Order: sequence, then structure tokens, then C-alpha cells
Amino acid sequence: MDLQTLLQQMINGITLGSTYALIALGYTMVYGIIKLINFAHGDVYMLGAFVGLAVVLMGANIWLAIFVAMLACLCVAVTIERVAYRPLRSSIRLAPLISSIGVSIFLQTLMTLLKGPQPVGFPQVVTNTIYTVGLVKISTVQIIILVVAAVLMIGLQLVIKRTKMGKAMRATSEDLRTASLMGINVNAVISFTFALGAVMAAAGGVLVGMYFNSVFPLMGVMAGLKAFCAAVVGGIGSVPGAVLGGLFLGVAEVLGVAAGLGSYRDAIAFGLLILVLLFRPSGLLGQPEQRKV
Amino acid sequence: MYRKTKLTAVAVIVTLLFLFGIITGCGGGNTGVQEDTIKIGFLGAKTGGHAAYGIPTLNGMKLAVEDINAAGGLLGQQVVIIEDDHRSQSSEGATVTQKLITQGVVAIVGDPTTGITKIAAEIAQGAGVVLVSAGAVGEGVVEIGDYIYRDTLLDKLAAPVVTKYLKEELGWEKVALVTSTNNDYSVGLSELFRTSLDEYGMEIVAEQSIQDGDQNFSAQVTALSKKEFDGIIFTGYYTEGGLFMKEVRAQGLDQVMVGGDGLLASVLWELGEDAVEGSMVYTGFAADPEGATGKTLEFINKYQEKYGELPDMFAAQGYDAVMLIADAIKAAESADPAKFKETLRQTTNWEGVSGTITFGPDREPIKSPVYLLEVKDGGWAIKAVLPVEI
Amino acid sequence: MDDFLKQFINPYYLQVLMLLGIYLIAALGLHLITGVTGQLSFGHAAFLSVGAYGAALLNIHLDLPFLLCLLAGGLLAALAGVFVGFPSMRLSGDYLGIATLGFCEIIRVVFMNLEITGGARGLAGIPRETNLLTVYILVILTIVTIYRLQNSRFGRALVAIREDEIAAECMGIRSIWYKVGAFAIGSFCAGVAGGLYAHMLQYLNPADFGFVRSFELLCFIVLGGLGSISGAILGTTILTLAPEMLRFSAEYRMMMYGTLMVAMMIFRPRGLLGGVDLRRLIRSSFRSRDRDTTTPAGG
Amino acid sequence: MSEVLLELHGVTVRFDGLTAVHELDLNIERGMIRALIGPNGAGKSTVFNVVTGIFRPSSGSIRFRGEEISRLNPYHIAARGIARTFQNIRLFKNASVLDNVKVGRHYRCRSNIWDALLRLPGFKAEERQTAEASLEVLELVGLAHKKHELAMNLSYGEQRRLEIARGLASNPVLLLLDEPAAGMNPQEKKNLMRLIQDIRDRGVTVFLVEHDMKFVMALSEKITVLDYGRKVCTGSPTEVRSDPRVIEAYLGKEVG
Repeated sequence: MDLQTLLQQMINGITLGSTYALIALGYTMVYGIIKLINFAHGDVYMLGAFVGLAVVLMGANIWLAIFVAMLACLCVAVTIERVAYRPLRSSIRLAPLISSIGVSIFLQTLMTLLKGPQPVGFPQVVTNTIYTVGLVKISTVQIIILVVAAVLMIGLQLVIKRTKMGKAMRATSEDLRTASLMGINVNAVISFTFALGAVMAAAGGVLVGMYFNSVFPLMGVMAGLKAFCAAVVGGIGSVPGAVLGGLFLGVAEVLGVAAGLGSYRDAIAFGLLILVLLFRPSGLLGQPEQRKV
Repeated sequence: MYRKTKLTAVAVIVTLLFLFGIITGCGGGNTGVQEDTIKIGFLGAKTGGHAAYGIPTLNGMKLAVEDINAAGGLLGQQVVIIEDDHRSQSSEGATVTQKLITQGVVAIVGDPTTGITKIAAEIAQGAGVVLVSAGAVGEGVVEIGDYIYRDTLLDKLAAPVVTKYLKEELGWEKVALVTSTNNDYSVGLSELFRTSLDEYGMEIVAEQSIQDGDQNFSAQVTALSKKEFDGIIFTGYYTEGGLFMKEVRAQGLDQVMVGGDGLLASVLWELGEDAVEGSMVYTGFAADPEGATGKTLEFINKYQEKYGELPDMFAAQGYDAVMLIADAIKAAESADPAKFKETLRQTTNWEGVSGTITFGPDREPIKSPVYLLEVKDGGWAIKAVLPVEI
Repeated sequence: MDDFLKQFINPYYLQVLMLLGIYLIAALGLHLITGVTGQLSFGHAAFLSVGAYGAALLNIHLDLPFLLCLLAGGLLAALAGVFVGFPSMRLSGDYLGIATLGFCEIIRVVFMNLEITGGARGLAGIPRETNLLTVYILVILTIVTIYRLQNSRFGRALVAIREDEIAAECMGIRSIWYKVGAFAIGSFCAGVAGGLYAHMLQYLNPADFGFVRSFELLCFIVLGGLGSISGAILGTTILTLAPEMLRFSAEYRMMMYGTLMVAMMIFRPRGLLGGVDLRRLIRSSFRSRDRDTTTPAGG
Repeated sequence: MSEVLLELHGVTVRFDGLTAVHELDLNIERGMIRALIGPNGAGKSTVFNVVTGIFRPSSGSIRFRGEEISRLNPYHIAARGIARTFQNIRLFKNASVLDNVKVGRHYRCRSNIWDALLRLPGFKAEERQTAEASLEVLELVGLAHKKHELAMNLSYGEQRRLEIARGLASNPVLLLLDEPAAGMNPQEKKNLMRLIQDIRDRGVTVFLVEHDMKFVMALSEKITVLDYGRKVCTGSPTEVRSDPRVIEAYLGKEVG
């Protein structure tokens, strides 16, 4: 592979990876705080894409579409948490997981009923020009994705580091019980976490819908699973980890395909996942867990 | 506390017995459908990954049944469709097939995919029920038994015809071949193209694999962009096809794509937009209201009126499957599968909405002609009508 | 055999019951791994597929007798189980679950690309050998096996590992051996179930053994009540029959199924039979009167 | 002097630069009730964890009946006859009281998977014997009447006793008790003291870590005091009580 191809593939990989990262953030934050693998998250992402599409079809521009999709997913995610996870918070660990699988089946079927199983095209909302920068080509849509993803991730980092709610989130993820004893409204913090994750996923959904020009009810399944892998590879519970993991996975996949291993591509992603887990169980940026006796 | 748990456990056990009771108790064949009808079963997915093929098939079937019943039914009886959903799962495919058979269907139309058709075919053959698949194109389907038929355009007939056209009329010499490796249809079709390309002395200069469900093809297309070729042969489905071509144009390549009827759906241009302009798709059925004539035109109009969209290949083949069965029943003057499977076998030059069908000596359908369609201004236009030589 | 049964039972019910039996065997295997030993497995479908393809290929190519194929399929799956069990030395909890999930997907991709398994086109031409009697004999055999294992030194060690691995090791239990053992036996069950599945459907496709199927199996045992055999049986029965029962709701079927799952979890967070000790319940129902007066309420 | 059962020589344990135990020498003679005391964070539990193989010492040697065990895994050490309890009670909560104790007999039994499946007479005999032995231990700690309860449903004091029973079930040579009296009321402590003496009288050497000075002084024959991971002194209760370094270690802690 020559340098030009490599660079071009890197750009492709980073674009793909940043969409994984946007979804992965939701997984990682929720896991960090209540140790739940939120299976319905991929479907929230799918809902985001559909809402964004609906707004665009009403004639709005892409920014408004992203904004409305964010709001809608925020409400949906908070409702899901309230209805399906909160009653199970103190029960066995697998209970909310099963509940989230139930929610996921529900959402997928609902959207199949409402919108049909076929992929729906996304109208061209931005004029897609291809720029040549040095050796590589990059399109307007790719630039939008990279910029929006970067802005959102920096924004998220600011929210977590600078705001009172962010501090409460960090405290809660350290130790939920202690945090509640310290007077932190844990329920509000958890709702907020779900909301933040949903907002990121919704943006991801609209961007992916626009980039790949297709939106369909099962789009969250594989994307969700991959993003979840990205979160684990990066170190689940760690926000920068999710970003790094997403980019890492995106680039690795694209390079794998470029190397002619296309039909084994999913195996590459999961093989990487297993390797990372075996040699660095807490992920690339995760806190190593101390064995407590 | 103890009391409560105990009560729950008892309730649970009772529920369990109840469920078992429902399942085993009413073992007979009480299906709730009156006896003086001829029942045809629909086997396909209404939810899950294959719903996009199942739903149009069912729509086409319903239209056929309406037409038959409006014309006075079959052998003086009304035809009804018994439908159920296997949510794209093989195991449920078997369950639904069994269920349809217990409900007394004489024939089953489906499944649109080769895999589940094979599962269902084994069961139907065992139970002596005719099965006509309105979508299976893979190998080894009708070989399962003499009750099993299909009314699809077989790629092993179409691929050589199309390859010949590409070479002789369009002057292609070098092609890129793109296969979706988790799609049985695509893997099979690529194999057929490899053979026929070889036969006509054309060269495959690049091969790329994709997967169904992929949305990002930048890596594959970047790899293709290093090679020189006249066109892309894409054997996957329309969703990936449209997105793939988008990426091809995004990376500044100007070749067009040729593919099988897996690409045939409006989704192709909805997703691919300008990028699929000029791409070609071969099919045994073309929903072209301007170009169509006779039966086909009538079907297209009725379908559009009823469902608000143009019928696709699955809809047309679903319609034809029901009609084939109906005509066989008429010819046999009996709705007994053992009898009308024989008349079905003798189908020759039968005019359907999806083309002319003859069942050959191996009971495989020979469909002619093959339509080569081209995407033009966000719609299909017939580029060539290629006869199939038998 | 089935022809004989078909005179009494409608073949549709026969089919559903057969599938139920197959899922029961697989779910009981997962019950041993996750319910008893506490090792989270999100990849049980992989063992199912190894058994299914193994048994089917042996039958097709070597023409071995059916039961031998089942056994061989089970053993192959057990081998895969041992292979997956070893990471459990380094990984625990969710991380192990995620690793098994990755393994499951890798197996699926491999089957999708191998020539001998028919790749994405699937494997057809498997003779139909599975019948209701075989399935339920094997179900009973599985139940007895798991029950006996659970009530032995081996089973107590597994429970000890689930409850507290460090304490278990300090009691002289070499946990890795037992964890790998549980994986091997659990996946053996799945492999046998896979063999039955292959010889029932007569066609296999890698797409049937994705992670969704793994989670389905996990739902079976968690919904029934994690850690109890009766719970695994109940959960599997309800969740296998529910889609059939819900057929009346047509398009809304899977929505109802999803809602049912959430509702069942919320009303019985520990599973339907979670915290219910059936043996004690039966014991107490024979002398319930004196229990009420002498023993303080508990459980 | 009787036989030295357990011998720690120059044992050091470090975690990420933090030294939890420093160059510890310690001998435990057979048939004794031996105690290790010290202020919070002195490294007492770490000593137990190192002896039972949960941690590996950074340096130094641990010999049990003359055999080096510092590189062995917990299950190997258990099989050599060292049983223990834990400071923060680590019972198998969702298993019955009887099963908890039966697990303690794990390496005393030989039956394997095939025996369990086939239920041959040998297996049944061993199971019966396991049940009898376990019940006997439960009698000893006074929990026989609760054998079918789940461990999690026991009171705190009962749970501590069950942990001791579980350790005892393996017929250990040496029993390590990590704060056995924590959270108990005076009456329970009195009973516990009697129980520990009983255990010693059955020939089991007891090594305990305890916070309650009164309890330790009344029970043990020899005490080692640990502070900041270093040994302060070793001696009889009277010697330890009057040692100025001990008083400093405790009082200094409280004042500072």
C-alpha cells in the first residue's frame, strides 16, 4: 500500500471511527455510572437518524435536524431509563441488561412498523464537494462529521470537567452509594448521563444517515455493537477512551479491508477486542482494577 | 414473605401447565378457517432483516388472490391466503411452514430467500404440499423434491446473457467484481459471473468484498481506484449497491455498475441518487409503466393503485406464484397437491406478469426474456431486452 | 417415530415442542456456565453453531450414525468451550462476557467464509434425523446430568466460585479448572443442541448464530431465575412459546414480546423463580402448618 | 519449644511503591493460639493474604511445615492444611449453611464429575461422610439448626461462626482468623473465645488478627505487634502490654 492510499484510508477510517466514538460515548458513560451495558443505546442512535430525517424532509437544514434529533433522543433515553432501568437498579446485575434487550426489540419493531423495513434515503442537504488536500481527498460531509464530532466531544469533556453536574457524575461513577450519602441526587445524575449519551448518539445517527445516505430500523444493531466494542477497547467508563477506541476501531477496520481482508472484517474488530481485553483488561485508557480482598 | 413467594411459584407453575396445555392439548387441526376454501400459505418475513422481500411478496399474492376471487374463484371455491411472519429466523421458518401445513394449505408461496426455502421445502415435500418459491435463486432448491418449484429468473441463465451483452454491445474488457460475502445470493452470483466472464474472455482486474449491512465502503473503493477497468459487476443487494456507488462517485471514479435483480428496488436510486445513474440491473421483471404491456401493465397499475408504490420483482413473482398454482389447480381440476403438482410441472410458455415461464425437464424455471434496466433520471429505463436461448 | 406421533399431535406443535427441547438443552448448558458458576457468557450461540456444523458435516461427509454425530458435535463444542474458558483466568464479570461475545462473532465470520460450511450460502442437505423422542430423552438426560452435577462436590465448587472466587480458592478449589470445566460441559450441551437443531432444520446458515441468539439464550435463564434449573426451564419455555402465543397480535408481536421482557423483569427482578427454592417449597408444603408456627419467615 | 509450623522470614509486600509489610519475621508454633495485632492499616490482613497465597510477597520466604509456600497458589496452600476466615466475611451468600461448610471439605474429598453423574456407591458414601462431618462442625459452632438457611440470612455473629466452621471443615493444621470478634457483643465474644479454645484443644493451631485488645489478651498465648508494616515486638500478653513501644504505637496513633 503506498503512502497516498494509506493516508486516504486513514481519513476514511477516522471519519467512520468518529461516528463509532459518538455512539460509544453513551455506552461508556452509562456503564461508568451504573455498570449497565445499555443495549437499547444503538436503537436510540437509530431513532436519532429517523428524527433527523423527518426534520430534513420538512425542509429544515442539517443543523436544525441534528438539534431536534438530539432533543427527541434525550427525551426517549430519559424515559427508557425511568421506565425500564430505574426499577431494577438494586436488583441483580443482569436484570437491567435483559430489560434493555427488551427495549431494543421493542424499538426496532416499532420503527419497522412505522417506517417499513426498507432503508430510506437521506436527501442531500449539503452540497458535497470533494477537496484535495495534499495527497488525500476529503468531502464536505466528511468535514462536517469530523467537525461536529470534535465539537461535541470537546463540549462533553467541558460539561464533565467544568460543571457541577459533571462533578456529580464523576463522583457517582466512583461510588454510587457514597455519592448519594453526600447529598448528590443520584437519580438526576443518572438521567443526565443517559441524556448526554443519547444526545451524542442522536448526532451520530443524523451524521451517519447523511454520510451513508440511508436510515433503517436495524441500523443500530451492528453500529451499536461495534461502538460498544470501541468503548471497551478504549476502556469502558473512560470518555477519552471511548473516543480513542472509536477512532482505533474505525481505522483498524478500514485498513483491514484495504489489506484485502474484507470478508473477515468483523473478525478483525472482535479479534482486536479480545486481544485488548486479554492484555489490558481495563482497555487502552481505563483505570486498572485493583483486586480487592 | 414466604407466603408471597410460594404463591408466585404456584402461579408460575400453573402458567407453565397452562402453556403446555395450549400447545399440546388441542392437538387436532382446528384452524378456524372455513372448509370450502382453497388455502395458499405465505411464508416469509414481515419483520427482521428479510422483511423487505417478504412484504412485497405478500402484497403481490394478495393481489393475485383478489383477481382470482373476483373472477369466480377456483373450482368454485374462494382462495384465501394464510399468512404468518417468521421474523427472518430459520427456526421460525420451519415452525411457520409446519403451522401453514396444519392449517390445511394446499400450496405455500415463499420464502423469498434460498436458505429458508430449503428448510421449508424439506417439510413441504414430506407433507406433500406444493411449494413455489418466489425468490430463491440459489442451488439445490427444486432438487429437494417434486413438490418444490420456483418462479424466479435463474442467474445461471441470465449471467451469461448479460455478460455477452457487456462484451459485444458495450465493449467491456476489464471489470471489477464486488461481492457481499455474508449474502448467499451474492456469493453465488459472483461465482456465476466469474465463469461467464471467463467464457467470454473478459478479465477481472480487481475483486472486493463487502458485507450486507455495511454502510461505509471507502476502503474498498479506494482500493478499486488504483485499478483500471471498464465497469463494476456488483452482485449484492440494492442498499449496499446504492451506497457503494455513492462512494465510487465521491472518490471521483466514473465507471457504472452492473448487477442482478438483487439491486432492483427504488431504494437503489433513493440511496445512490446521481451516483447510480447509468448503472444497469438485469431482471425478469421490470416495473416500467411506460414500457410494459398487457398483463404486466395491468398488474403494475393495480398494484400501484392498491399499495401506492410500484411493484418490485418480489411482488410480481409473488403474484405469478399464486397464478401458477391457480392455473395448475384449474388444469388438474383438483386442489389436491399430489395431482396439481403434475400439471404445474407441465407449465410451458406460461405468460406471467414477470415474464414467460417454462418449467424445464429438471423442473427449474426457464424465464425469458431478461430485461436489462438502466437507472435514468431517478427511475428505471429498459436498456435492452435479451432473449434467453434454451 | 414422528409419523407415529403426528397421528396425535399436530406437526406444528411437534415442531414447536422440538425447538423448545433443543433450546432447553442449550439453555441448561448456559445455566451451568452463567447461572451456577457465575461466568458471564454472551457467546453461547457460538457453541451451538460449532455443534451444529460439526454434527452436520460429520453426517454428510463421513456418514456417521446420528447419535455419534451429536456426540462429536458436543465434543467439538466442548473443545471450543475449553478454549473460551481459559480467558476466564484473566477476565471476570462483564469483561468475560464481552470477550465471549467477540468470540461468538468471530466464529460466525469464520463459518461465513469457510468453504466446507457452505459459507454465506449455508449448509444444506443435512438428513432429518431429529425427532421429538430423541430430543426429550436428551432433555431429560441433560436435566439429570446438570442436577447431579450441581448436587455434588463439583457443583458446590462451582457455586463457591460464583459466590466468591477468592474465598473458594482459599478453600482449596482450583477455580480455573472448574471454570473451564463448566464451560466445557455447558458448551457440550449447546453442541448437542446444535446437532439436534441441524438435523431438525436440515439447513444451517451462520446468520442464525449471531450474538442476538446468544442474548436470547441468556434471557431465557435470567428471566426464569438465574441459578436454578427450574428457572432455566421455565424461562426457556415461556420465551420460546411466547412468540408463538403472540402470533395473534400479527405485526405487533415482537413489540409485545419486548414489552413482555421488560415487564417480567420489573415485576420479578430476580427472575420468575429467583429466590424461590422449589425443593424447600415442596418440603414445606408437606408440613406447612408447623412451619408457620415454629420457623420465622424467611427466604 | 514445640515444632515451628509456620515461619515467615524477611517477608516484604509492596503495592505500587507502598510498603504494606516490611521485612517481617514471624514464627508460629504448633498447638498455640497466636495473635497478630496492631493499629488500623498496620498490614495485618496483608500478612494473612500473603500466607494464604492471595498476594505474592515481594521478597522473603514463607515456610509451612518446612516447605516453601510463598510461590504457591491459594488452593495449593489450602490443600497443605491452612484454612482462613476473612475480615469482611466472604461466605457463599446464596448457598445454604450446610453447603458452605461442605465446600470447606472440598479437598478432603476425591469424587469427580463422573462419580457425580453415575452416583456410584463410593460417591454416595463420600457424600454421606461429607454431610456428617459438616454437620459435626456446625454442631461445634452451634449452627446445626440453621443448616438449610441461606448464608446471607444469618445474623452477623452467626456468619462469623459459619466462616470459622467452613474453615474448620477442612481439618486444617493451621486456622487463620481475621478479626473474628469484630461486630460481636460481649456475650458472643465470650462464646467465641470458648469456641476458639475448643478448636485449639482439637489440635488445630490458631493464628488470629484482632482489634479487640481485651479479647486478644485473654485468649492468646503469644502476640506479635505490627505497626506500619513493621514488627514492633513479640511476646506473651503481659510482656506486650507493658512494652513501651506498643503503647507508643497505639497511643501515638490516637494522639497524632
